[in-house]
Amino acid sequence: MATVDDPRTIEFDVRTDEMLVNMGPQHPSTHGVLRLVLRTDGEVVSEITPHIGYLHRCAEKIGENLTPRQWIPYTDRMDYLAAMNMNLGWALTVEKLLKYGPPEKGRHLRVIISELGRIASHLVGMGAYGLDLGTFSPFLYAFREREKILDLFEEACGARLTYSYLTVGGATADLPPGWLQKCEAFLDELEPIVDEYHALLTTNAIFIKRTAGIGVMPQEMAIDFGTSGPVLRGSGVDHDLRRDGEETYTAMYDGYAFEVIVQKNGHYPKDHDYPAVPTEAVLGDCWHRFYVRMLELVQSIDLVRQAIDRYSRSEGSYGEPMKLNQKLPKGEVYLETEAPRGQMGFYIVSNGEAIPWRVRARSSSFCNLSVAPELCRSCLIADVPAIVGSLDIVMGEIDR
Amino acid sequence: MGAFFDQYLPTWLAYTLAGLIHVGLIINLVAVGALIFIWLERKISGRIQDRLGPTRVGGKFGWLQTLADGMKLLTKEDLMPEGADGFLFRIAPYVSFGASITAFIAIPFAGGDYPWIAQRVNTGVFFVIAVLGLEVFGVILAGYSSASKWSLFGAMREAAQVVSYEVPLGMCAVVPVLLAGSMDLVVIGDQQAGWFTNWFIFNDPATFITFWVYFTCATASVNRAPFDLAEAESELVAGFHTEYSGLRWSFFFMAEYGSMFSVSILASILFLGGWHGPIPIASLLHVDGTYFGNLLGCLNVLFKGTLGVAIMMWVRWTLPRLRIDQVMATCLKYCTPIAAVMFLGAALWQYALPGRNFFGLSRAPAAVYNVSEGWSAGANAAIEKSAPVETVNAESPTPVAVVLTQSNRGG
Amino acid sequence: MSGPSFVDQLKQKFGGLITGANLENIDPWIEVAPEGIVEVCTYLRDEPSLAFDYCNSVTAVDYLHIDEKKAAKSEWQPHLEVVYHLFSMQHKHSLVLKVIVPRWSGEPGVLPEVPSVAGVWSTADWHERECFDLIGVHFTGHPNLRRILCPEDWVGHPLRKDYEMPLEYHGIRGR
Amino acid sequence: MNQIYWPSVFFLIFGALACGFAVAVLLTANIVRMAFYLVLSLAATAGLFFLAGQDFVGAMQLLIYVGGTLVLLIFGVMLTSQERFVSMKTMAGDWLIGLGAGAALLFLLVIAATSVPNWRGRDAAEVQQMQVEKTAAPIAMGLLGARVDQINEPAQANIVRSGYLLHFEIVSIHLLVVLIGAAYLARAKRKPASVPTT
Repeated sequence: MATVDDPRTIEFDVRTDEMLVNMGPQHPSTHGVLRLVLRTDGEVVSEITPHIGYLHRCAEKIGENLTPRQWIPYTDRMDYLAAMNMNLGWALTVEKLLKYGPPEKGRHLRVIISELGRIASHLVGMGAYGLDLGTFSPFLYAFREREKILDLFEEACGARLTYSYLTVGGATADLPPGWLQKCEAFLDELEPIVDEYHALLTTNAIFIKRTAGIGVMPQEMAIDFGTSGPVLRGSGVDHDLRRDGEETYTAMYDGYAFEVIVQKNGHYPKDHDYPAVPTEAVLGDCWHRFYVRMLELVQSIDLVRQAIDRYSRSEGSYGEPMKLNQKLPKGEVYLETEAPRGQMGFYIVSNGEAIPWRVRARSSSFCNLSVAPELCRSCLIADVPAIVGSLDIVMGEIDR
Repeated sequence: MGAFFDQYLPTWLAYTLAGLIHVGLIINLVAVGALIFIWLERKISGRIQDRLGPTRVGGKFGWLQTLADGMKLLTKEDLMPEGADGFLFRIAPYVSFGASITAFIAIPFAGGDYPWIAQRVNTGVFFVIAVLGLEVFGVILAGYSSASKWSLFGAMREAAQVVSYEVPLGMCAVVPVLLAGSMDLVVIGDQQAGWFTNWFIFNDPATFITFWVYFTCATASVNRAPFDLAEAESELVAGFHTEYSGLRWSFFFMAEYGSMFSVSILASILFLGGWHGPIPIASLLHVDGTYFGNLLGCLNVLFKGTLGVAIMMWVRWTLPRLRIDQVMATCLKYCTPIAAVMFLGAALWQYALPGRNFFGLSRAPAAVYNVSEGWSAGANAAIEKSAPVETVNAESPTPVAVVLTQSNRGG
Repeated sequence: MSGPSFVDQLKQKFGGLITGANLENIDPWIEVAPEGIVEVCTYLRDEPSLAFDYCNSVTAVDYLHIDEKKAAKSEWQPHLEVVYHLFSMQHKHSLVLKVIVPRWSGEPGVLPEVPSVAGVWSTADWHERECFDLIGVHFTGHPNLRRILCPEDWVGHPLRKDYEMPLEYHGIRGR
Repeated sequence: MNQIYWPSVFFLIFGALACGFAVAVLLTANIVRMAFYLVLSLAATAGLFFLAGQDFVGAMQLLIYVGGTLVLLIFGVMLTSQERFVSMKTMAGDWLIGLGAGAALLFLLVIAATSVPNWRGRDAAEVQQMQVEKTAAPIAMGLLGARVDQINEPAQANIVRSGYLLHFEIVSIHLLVVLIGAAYLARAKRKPASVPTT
């Protein structure tokens, strides 16, 4: 239990009354069209109620009229900052239904692409979080590196944001020659830059003052509200689908050496000399969620390196995509994968035709956001963007 | 200036002409200053963020970028929100801009016998600090009258912050006044003549720390860098000037850069020897009192002011923003106590080692001490009249302490 | 996914409330009677050997054939299924629960009733609001049951098979 | 006098400004405008002080009064946060009482003012040679107890040579008491905010 005695208990105050303030939907720090109604008493926010649905396109209804491969572009638009991981989730769900495993080379290709997508998504998360706390420069440094990843993706599949590259059965095309060397060069270049990000934000005294001990989420609340990904691991829950997930998903990662980034009895896995955890930081606060994302970034660099040399050593086909109008077997399947923002679940019900009967996408940011009202109770107005920013939500994924 | 014109023109025309020239110079200084600083901010932020900043507008380094911005702002429509209080909404930017400009009346740009100053106010430091406190007035009116909750928040935050940071700012500004023995900025600047060792910042460790506390409080009182709560775009959309657009908005912008410039010039005069360069070129070339000497001095002051502004910009583009209660805490728990202790330290140091400079290592130049202060004649007269005592010489502690001790004994 | 052992354990504990199970499917599920869902869920969460403390998702599927030909051939009657996906953090195993309810309770237009499990897992609060909003299942006992994705005054439940897009909404042409 | 005597022109301007805005404070209904006019009228009096060559008192006036009124404005804004432009109408009866009291005070003021010996004003020449001490030092020294400006007068019985630090302290303590009283009046018993530390 995080016993933080809150310095802000107010015994004596000038008589002011409640004010309802609208933060959003057009607000610079709500990561897209999210509307938070703040009930404030002076600077102290007594309660926030999120209103979502501004970006709702009812992708699930469209899923009932398209074959699985035709629905891949819709999964791109859910978490548009990590589109490849969404494609992967949907592709694996359909493959689980078809009981079809992609060839070994296809699996390693998928690990390379999804981990690169995780790096790109965490870079955006870090930059946007710097913006929420008022410093502009980290955002530009993050996007400078992300541009290089987008160039790599553009070479691989031609698009920069919504790729539809990983599809049911494997990928739409193999990696172009010389791509692996460029990817390796990029990784060697990115490694030292991560330490710059730490110096710029993680160990910055004002950043620590703004995030340590703010929005503390104990483990029980994290599990009870169904949060996942860095938000869950930031509260110390040792759970990562790449290790504890279902067979079809963890098959991709078997044989890879990696440790789940979570604070176990006081310290994080030490495979990179990170800055120490500051004294004010309580497990489960905004600082830890940010710190887990930064460590995962370095972990993904290592994973991509392992995947590259496994991919180059394995031969055979990279996994041709499934035929378009292939009949789906009867039955229903649910599979969750570890997307950068949390566990992205896809649920497909089919009654034997080529078009599924019902499609459902369980979004991680949807559950992560449902914790926000609980965390923002009686914080200051300046803390609301800090807490909502630390949950790293994307509205496309929440509203589907 | 007025007397000079008086020889050729009727007196009333002479003095109005002199006044107009002064006002014209000051307005140009701030306007052109703002022009340069906005361009400088874009270039510095560009460099810090690994990009180029403006490069194409009007020539090689995009130096006309701000003019282009100005043109855009001029042509933009001046909106006013529907529920706004018209009169206050329109007048707020001009109150803020006016306050930030009037601070320049009492700021000298070159000292010596013919100081380049619009109006030599005897209590220069006190006047500048008082007027800087007025700038927050325009902000409050803007926040209140634009009828939107967000700007009200921004205005309240700014009011709380600036009003509370005036206290440590005033205390830090008092330390150089104590060293120089007068509040007149020209006198304070003159006391720091000679090598950089005579600058007040190096006078004693207490003043050294006071400079840094002063700079923090100055950054906070002009609402910049980690303390820019009022226009915190990530929380309050754009704070108090959310509803402003076009020319009115640019007045707020100019007011901010104007007061940033005036606060940095004040810092340079109080602590960094104002118009005296690190090496006393003017006195080495024996052009001390002449026009050329003053010109060198003026360049010195402008350079140091721009340096201060550049540092504020550099800090802004690296550090995240503080929360409102942390800003208040830094003011009450850190800046004010440190300023008080440093004030005590400076006073005791001055009492213990009266004639020393540069952390007590070098002797203060004798010339520094015959303070051309009218009152000391009166004080000396008082001393002779009340009780015959040895004359005030360079060795004895500063006149303040002398009279104090004398009058106690005498009274 | 040790399905069979769960079914026996639950049947032995709740008997009548467990109305069926399907173990051949890739993700086997257990069907629970609507009135017993809260009891079963609390037991599943608190029982140390099961410890399903993580609720992945609560969703619903509408089973109705629009054209008569398929309706005649289909082997099931039109009905609604509310699907619960659970997961246990300690034992790392998952389970699927289903609640079968008629498409409309009574005459068409009145939503079927299912007790809400928002009390058991707080995450179910938003999931059930989405189910209510998109498919139209009324969760009794839900703290704040109102639409979450569609606008407050939207008519109809989009993910129902027999749903038609409204002609216009506040002046915006629908069809 | 063919030549305009500028100091008196500015004196009239500042005087008119101060009194004009003071009256405006009475007439306006909107609390924020009232406070704004109050600030302008006090700024005009600061102008008067600068005109009289007393920079220190002028700057003091600017800092304390105009800054102080700023805090009053904030309080005014906070108290009226319910409807933004609360307007305080003065009924007819109040006008009568107000005018009566105002006239009485004005009459008293005029008598006191005219009893000052050199009220008729000094001609330009006499003003020129009056040596106005252009520094704040006499006030500062007076504050510390050494009345430097009364050095030349002979030591008469009624001229008290002590400084006016004591009066200054009394006024500031008084203001402090008023401030605490205002805060106490506006206090609200609020139970400590329920902060979930679970």
